Amino acid sequence: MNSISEIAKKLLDENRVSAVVGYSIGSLPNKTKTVIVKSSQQAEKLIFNNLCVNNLAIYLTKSFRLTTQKPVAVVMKGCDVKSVTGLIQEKQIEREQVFIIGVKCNGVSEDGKNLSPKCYSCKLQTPKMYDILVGEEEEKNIEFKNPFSDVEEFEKKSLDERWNFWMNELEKCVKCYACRQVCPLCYCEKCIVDKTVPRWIEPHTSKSSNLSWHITRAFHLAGRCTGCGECERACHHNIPLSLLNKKMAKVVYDNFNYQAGLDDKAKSPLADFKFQDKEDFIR
Amino acid sequence: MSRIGVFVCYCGENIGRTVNCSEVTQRAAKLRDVVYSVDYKYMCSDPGQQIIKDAIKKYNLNGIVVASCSPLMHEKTFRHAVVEAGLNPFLCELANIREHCSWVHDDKRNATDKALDLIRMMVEKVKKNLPLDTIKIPVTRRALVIGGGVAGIQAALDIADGGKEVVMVEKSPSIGGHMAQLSETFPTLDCSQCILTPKMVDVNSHKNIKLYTYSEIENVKGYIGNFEITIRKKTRYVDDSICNGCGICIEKCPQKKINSEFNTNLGTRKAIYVPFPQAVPNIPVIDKENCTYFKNGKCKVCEKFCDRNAIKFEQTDEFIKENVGAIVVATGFDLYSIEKERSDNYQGYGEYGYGKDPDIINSLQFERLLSASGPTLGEVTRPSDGKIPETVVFIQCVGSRDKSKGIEFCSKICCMYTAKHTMLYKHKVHNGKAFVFYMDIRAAGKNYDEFVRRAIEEDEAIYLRGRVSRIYREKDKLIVKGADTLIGKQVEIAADLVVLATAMLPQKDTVPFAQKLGIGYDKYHFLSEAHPKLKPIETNTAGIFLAGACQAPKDIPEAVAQASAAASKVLGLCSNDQLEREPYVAYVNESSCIGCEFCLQSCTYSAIENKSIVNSKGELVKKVAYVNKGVCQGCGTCVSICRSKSIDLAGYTDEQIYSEINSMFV
Amino acid sequence: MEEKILTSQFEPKIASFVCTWCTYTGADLAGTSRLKYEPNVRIIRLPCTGRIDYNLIIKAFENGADGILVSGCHPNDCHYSSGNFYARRRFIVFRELLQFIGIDVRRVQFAWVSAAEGAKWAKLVNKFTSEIKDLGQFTNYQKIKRDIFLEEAVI
Amino acid sequence: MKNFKIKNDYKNFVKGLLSLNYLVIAPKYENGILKFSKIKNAAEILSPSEYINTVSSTKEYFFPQTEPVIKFTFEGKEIFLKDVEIGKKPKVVLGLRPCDAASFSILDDIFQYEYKDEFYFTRREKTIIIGAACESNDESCFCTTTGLAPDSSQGADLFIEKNNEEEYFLRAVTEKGERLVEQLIAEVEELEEEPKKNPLYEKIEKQIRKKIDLIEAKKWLDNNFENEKWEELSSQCLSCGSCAYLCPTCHCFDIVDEVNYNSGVRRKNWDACQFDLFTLHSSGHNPRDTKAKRYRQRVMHKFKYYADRFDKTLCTGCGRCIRACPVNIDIYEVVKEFAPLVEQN
Amino acid sequence: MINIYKPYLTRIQEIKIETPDTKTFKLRFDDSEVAEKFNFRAGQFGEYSIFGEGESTFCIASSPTRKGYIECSFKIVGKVTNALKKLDVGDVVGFRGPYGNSFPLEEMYDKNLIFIGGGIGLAPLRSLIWNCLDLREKFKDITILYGARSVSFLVYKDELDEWEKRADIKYYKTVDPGGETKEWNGKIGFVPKILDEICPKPENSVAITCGPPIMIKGVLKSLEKLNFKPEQVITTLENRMKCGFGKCGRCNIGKTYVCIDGPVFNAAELNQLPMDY
Repeated sequence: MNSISEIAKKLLDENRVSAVVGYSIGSLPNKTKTVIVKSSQQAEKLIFNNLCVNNLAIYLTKSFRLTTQKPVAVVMKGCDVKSVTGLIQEKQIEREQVFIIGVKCNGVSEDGKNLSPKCYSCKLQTPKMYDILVGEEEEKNIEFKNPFSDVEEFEKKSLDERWNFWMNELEKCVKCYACRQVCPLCYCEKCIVDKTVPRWIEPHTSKSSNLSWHITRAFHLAGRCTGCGECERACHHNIPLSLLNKKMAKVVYDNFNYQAGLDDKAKSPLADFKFQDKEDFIR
Repeated sequence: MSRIGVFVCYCGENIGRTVNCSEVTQRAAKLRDVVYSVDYKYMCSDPGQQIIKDAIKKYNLNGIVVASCSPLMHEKTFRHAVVEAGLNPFLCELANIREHCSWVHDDKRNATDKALDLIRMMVEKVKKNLPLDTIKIPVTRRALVIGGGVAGIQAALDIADGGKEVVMVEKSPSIGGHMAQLSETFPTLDCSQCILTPKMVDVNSHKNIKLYTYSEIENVKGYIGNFEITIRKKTRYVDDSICNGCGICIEKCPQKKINSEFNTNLGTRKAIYVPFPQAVPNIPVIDKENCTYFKNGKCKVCEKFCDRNAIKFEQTDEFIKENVGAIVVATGFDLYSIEKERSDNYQGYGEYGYGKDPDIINSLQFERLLSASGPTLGEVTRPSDGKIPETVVFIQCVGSRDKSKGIEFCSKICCMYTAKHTMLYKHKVHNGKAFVFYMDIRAAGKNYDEFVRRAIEEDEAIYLRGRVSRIYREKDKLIVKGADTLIGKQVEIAADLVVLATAMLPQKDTVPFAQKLGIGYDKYHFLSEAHPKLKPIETNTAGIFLAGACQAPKDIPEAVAQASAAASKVLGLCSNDQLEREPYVAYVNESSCIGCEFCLQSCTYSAIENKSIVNSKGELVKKVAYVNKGVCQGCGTCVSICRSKSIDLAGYTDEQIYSEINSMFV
Repeated sequence: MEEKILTSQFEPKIASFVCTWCTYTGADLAGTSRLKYEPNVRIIRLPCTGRIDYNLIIKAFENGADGILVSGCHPNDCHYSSGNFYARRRFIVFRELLQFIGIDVRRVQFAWVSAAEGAKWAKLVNKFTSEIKDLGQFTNYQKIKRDIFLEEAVI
Repeated sequence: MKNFKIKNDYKNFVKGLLSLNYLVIAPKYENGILKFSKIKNAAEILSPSEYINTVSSTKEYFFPQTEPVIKFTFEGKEIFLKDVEIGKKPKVVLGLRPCDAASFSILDDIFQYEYKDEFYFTRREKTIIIGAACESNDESCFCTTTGLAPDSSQGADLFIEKNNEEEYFLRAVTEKGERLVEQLIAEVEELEEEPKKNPLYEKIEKQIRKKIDLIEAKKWLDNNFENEKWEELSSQCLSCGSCAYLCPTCHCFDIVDEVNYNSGVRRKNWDACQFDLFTLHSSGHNPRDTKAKRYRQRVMHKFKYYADRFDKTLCTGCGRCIRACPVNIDIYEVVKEFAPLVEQN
Repeated sequence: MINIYKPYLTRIQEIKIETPDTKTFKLRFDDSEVAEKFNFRAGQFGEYSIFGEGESTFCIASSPTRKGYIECSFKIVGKVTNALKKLDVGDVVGFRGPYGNSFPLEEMYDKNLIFIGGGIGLAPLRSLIWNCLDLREKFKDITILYGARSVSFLVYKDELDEWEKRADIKYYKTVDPGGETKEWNGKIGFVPKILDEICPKPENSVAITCGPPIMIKGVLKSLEKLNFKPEQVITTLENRMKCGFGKCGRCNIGKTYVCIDGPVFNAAELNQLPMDY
């Protein structure tokens, strides 16, 4: 019945992949658990439903980085594939190293009730890139919302309001760096905050060093973040990290007409320039 | 901890007038890790330098801060002094308390405080300075010249005469370039081939020049002093080591009616041909597209008649590797093609009818009509019916200086050659009338304006200031409609022939070529010099120089002058076994580099490459960035782009800058 | 010193990051031309504006800068041909980020000053200094930083 | 120990508390999350029925995320050390669930083992802990496994419960607690007899995840340092450290220096065993170089090592790590992998 | 309030460059009262710090019998050691300690002692060796075997010469094959192999070893072959530490904290530890 598990079984039986990364039933009612299936006996665990919020592209980087020649199969929604595109673009993986089990998606939910904010305005209910596609059900129309509406709303606030807002939010940060750890594009082996010579970002928590970290995070993801929202989901203090990420995406889109995760051949906007880039702010 | 010495200079009164140097010296002595601090009237003087040298020894200093003038002024002086005392020169920094402090401030209190701040910042920086060694790069003392036009020829000859070997690569079957196509040259009207041919022969016979014609650059690897070039020698189907250029094959070839590129399609050639009689090398090429054998599988007449068996139908492209230390790029120009339909960014000149009417030609075609070796043997006739044209209209700035067509620059040479054309035409067709539509006459150059005046005054060329709006045929005549803006009237001329002075553009495919070399180009694809004023010959890739019209429109003397300049640069480079460079280059922390290649993408100089890290079993662990020290110029763009700060710039490391910032406001 | 700050006019602290080929040389020219300008700027010399990362600016703010002046070669004049273009792009994005967070971007000024523009440099410094004087001390940032060393949470 | 009835309502009691010279810390919604924060007026207080538990634990008030241990200044070539003053103002932490209150009786052991960490204990001594019994639970709670219950008062100085008439009363657990109540005599009155237990607590206890036999769990751990399970259990872990940062009993830290130009501070900052840099030697060697080893350390530390040394489990079943884990690694399920449930009557 | 994190201020009195990457500092306490009262036992360690850079853990390399100062030897590998390397005589170093257990000196009385050291691992042994030499009459035979990967990586060269000359010590030195120089008059070969050659008798003996992990492994094997009982073999471990007193939670090997239960372990205890940490 469950075609993902059948596909996984087949891939593993035929020895085509070293593992299948996917979702299984979680231990809590509104959560799914991510699993790395390595044998076909375990493949039946794999499921897909509207609680599969996680972006499994993370399992292609960091400690999961592939050392074997054999590819790994990953269950991916259309939005997750953008991260893979980014990783290919940034030479972290090669297309052949990942077998994408694309799933058609009608939106996912973090709490079992409400649609995840990242799902509004989704244009990728069917993944753009995949090796096999599952999910026969028809695409339901997801309500369209201007993805930048909250950014635009926020920009209307005064300078002081914005500052106070962020100071209140960032004060909560305990620097666990979970936002970094779950981000598929934060794949550095040694993050700038872990570098001690010199230490650009102090490791303690205070408004200023938290600000410094969050500026760094947002800036390093500018033009790269695909908006999967994992950072915000992982933040147990509910810091609105997506707001920063979206702002960066908007700036990059407005100024350089670039959207992350769509073209694996494109140059990243901050490693690039155009002669006619705007300079009205320069004296 | 570090043992820093601070040396405060009064610079006579220059610093001392506004900065209280003795106070600065005393306060500097109390800074962390400063073990010695002293002031002196002129630190750059011999006794001043001696103070530094003595202090280094006496106090065992391992960092020096000289508070004096701009480092651009005396950094070298003090670093040299420091070396004499046995310290690494890069452990000496200058705090600029003159140009940036005493000279620009009036208030003594403020200036003194600021001077101390500047010193403190430098003390903190120098503590993090690392001893550096100048970078030495071995030099292969040979050069590559790309392009066999007059610029390439001149550069090659100058380098070869200077005693260094030259490899010359020309993509067409013969060297000579556009100059070989010209009839006479301005402003002296001497015969182009007469002055060029001897140089071409020289190139061929010079013991230091290795000539590859009908060849192209396949690949360029390496960096200044150490380029490895792969040359694609295209298939001639004629063995150039056997052929003696007797020409019997050409005589016997049955395929006759092929447009001659050299004659700008105004004449014909065979399927086996040399482009022009004086070609160097005088070795024919088979034009595969038009050869009967290649088309039908039968013929081989040339092979039958060649008594040296030089025809080789089975020949294939050959790849040759050459190592050189420097490269001169002299790929020249191409004329802006004026057909209406275009694939590039420019607009065509459909309204002028070029390509539709055979009597509307471009200036290079007119050169061939004028040339004694041209298709008409020097007789000026109309391509349509061979009639001698009695009225010729020359239109200048076709393409050039025309924003609407996408080209804003002035092609520079058109004013001069159009004047020349009117003269040469008049000399050949005495009753002919030459009209010139022009925008401005730009004739700056030795004897140039005199030349134009001569065309107008002696050879009666009629200059009309204005643009032509339309050209159309009425029976035998071409009606040229235009404006004479000086009298403010529309004019209409019934012409027999129209010559368009079209814009100059770089050779087609310059972009992939420039990318192969890793050099810059502008929006018209002209190759970019490293600095428009101070480095007009260099490119931003060290060891690659520019000559001739590949950089911008140029006339012959300019191209030749630049070629000689490039040659002198090459000779300068090749006069040493080794190159020395300041060690301000980027370096990679391989343990934290993750190989995202952002640095590689953003490096202007292509100095960053991929490097594979393998484990003891030989398995690939990861790919990291690798900086080629010979190529890196030390701008540090990569450092900013690296998110994990896995790349740093020697001399301006993150730690040094961090220390400066940290001590800036205390 | 502290008393002076209280009684006299506010003197802003301005950090400046400049490239060595154009602006640093331009500032030298201002000196050789004996042009006078405000003494509030502390220059850090870098090879190119391309070397100026955002974290230098954050660090300068953390260290108490009231304003930051970044300057390098005009477009197409970059000694390294394109470092300033990368910098320009970086600052387009970074300024927007600062603004979004609620930092007045008038405190971060980007400028092109060539080696010949000593006068421009002097004028720029004066104008920027007076602008920062008008904006006042960057207390927002200095407050959050001060927490660390002085006002330790006593709880 | 005595029991006291809260005379008026809970908010009035808090008002009384605020009138004393204490810093009152209690659960409060701040910037969208429920967190232990300073209470300025009684209106802000949530009664024990109004929340399950906070996002983060209360350990930060005893063992802050970042804490200066010594300050230093540079004057010329000299260095001067300056002590850090803490615990100037006494605190009351109010409304801790049994799982949080119990954490202190666990942490006390390690912070005084051989060397007494006065930074922790100064705060401990200057703080009165008022626990509150749970009136609801969620799917993550598993305190019964660690020997606690919705109404266990372990670790608290005072404990708030409901009697079976749905009235709040205070149970004095320590003398320190009792002394505080004595100052609040206007708000409370002493109860003569032991109040009747509210059946709610038993009901909740039954709703909570079934109790796992930790003795069996430890036995398994004793023998299974090497086991393939570790790899399997940790394979999807992202090393984000959320579990450790939210855990009321995790207490690992790093010591880091920070400097300005002329002064600096040495700090204790929270750290987490799931980070790969945690045990990395500067030589590059890392004894816990894989996630399996790090996860094993986490589980072993909680259910074996701590028990070996202090005979206590380094876990109170608060469920925070389960709620926070972005990939749903559930420590309860993990322990259940190798230990049976306790038979219940 | 007693602040267990507060270091003593010490000042560098002497610096010795041992090898290309190792230095020894002789530190004197700033506070004379501390200097007088300070006591430690061989095998204990401390947290050495540069203010502003951080702390680093090394053993105390000097003998407790030499009062008034302590010595430490460190290899330059990380941030702190790189900063330490730059210090001069007179500079301030922070010191917290002594921490950890120590060598069971009293249990070694009247026994034959065999010291087996490798590279910088000689540092903790050196503390004990001098301790024993200063109380020479309490011990029977003393044998020292010391090796390094090459001649330039031998530490405490002056003292090695002294030990070589002393009649009351059997001293063997070795370098790894390929690490010798022309003048080298010691043995060539890995330490465990040389140990096999020396063939010390296990009767009434204690072997104390410290060095790189691979060497310790080999030495333990050799000693086992030579019939040393695990209780007769003592070694000292190192692991990454921050606090030094069992709080920060990173140096444990299984349930054992290297900082408080160690760093000195005998082979019997070592066998109880999970081998790969």
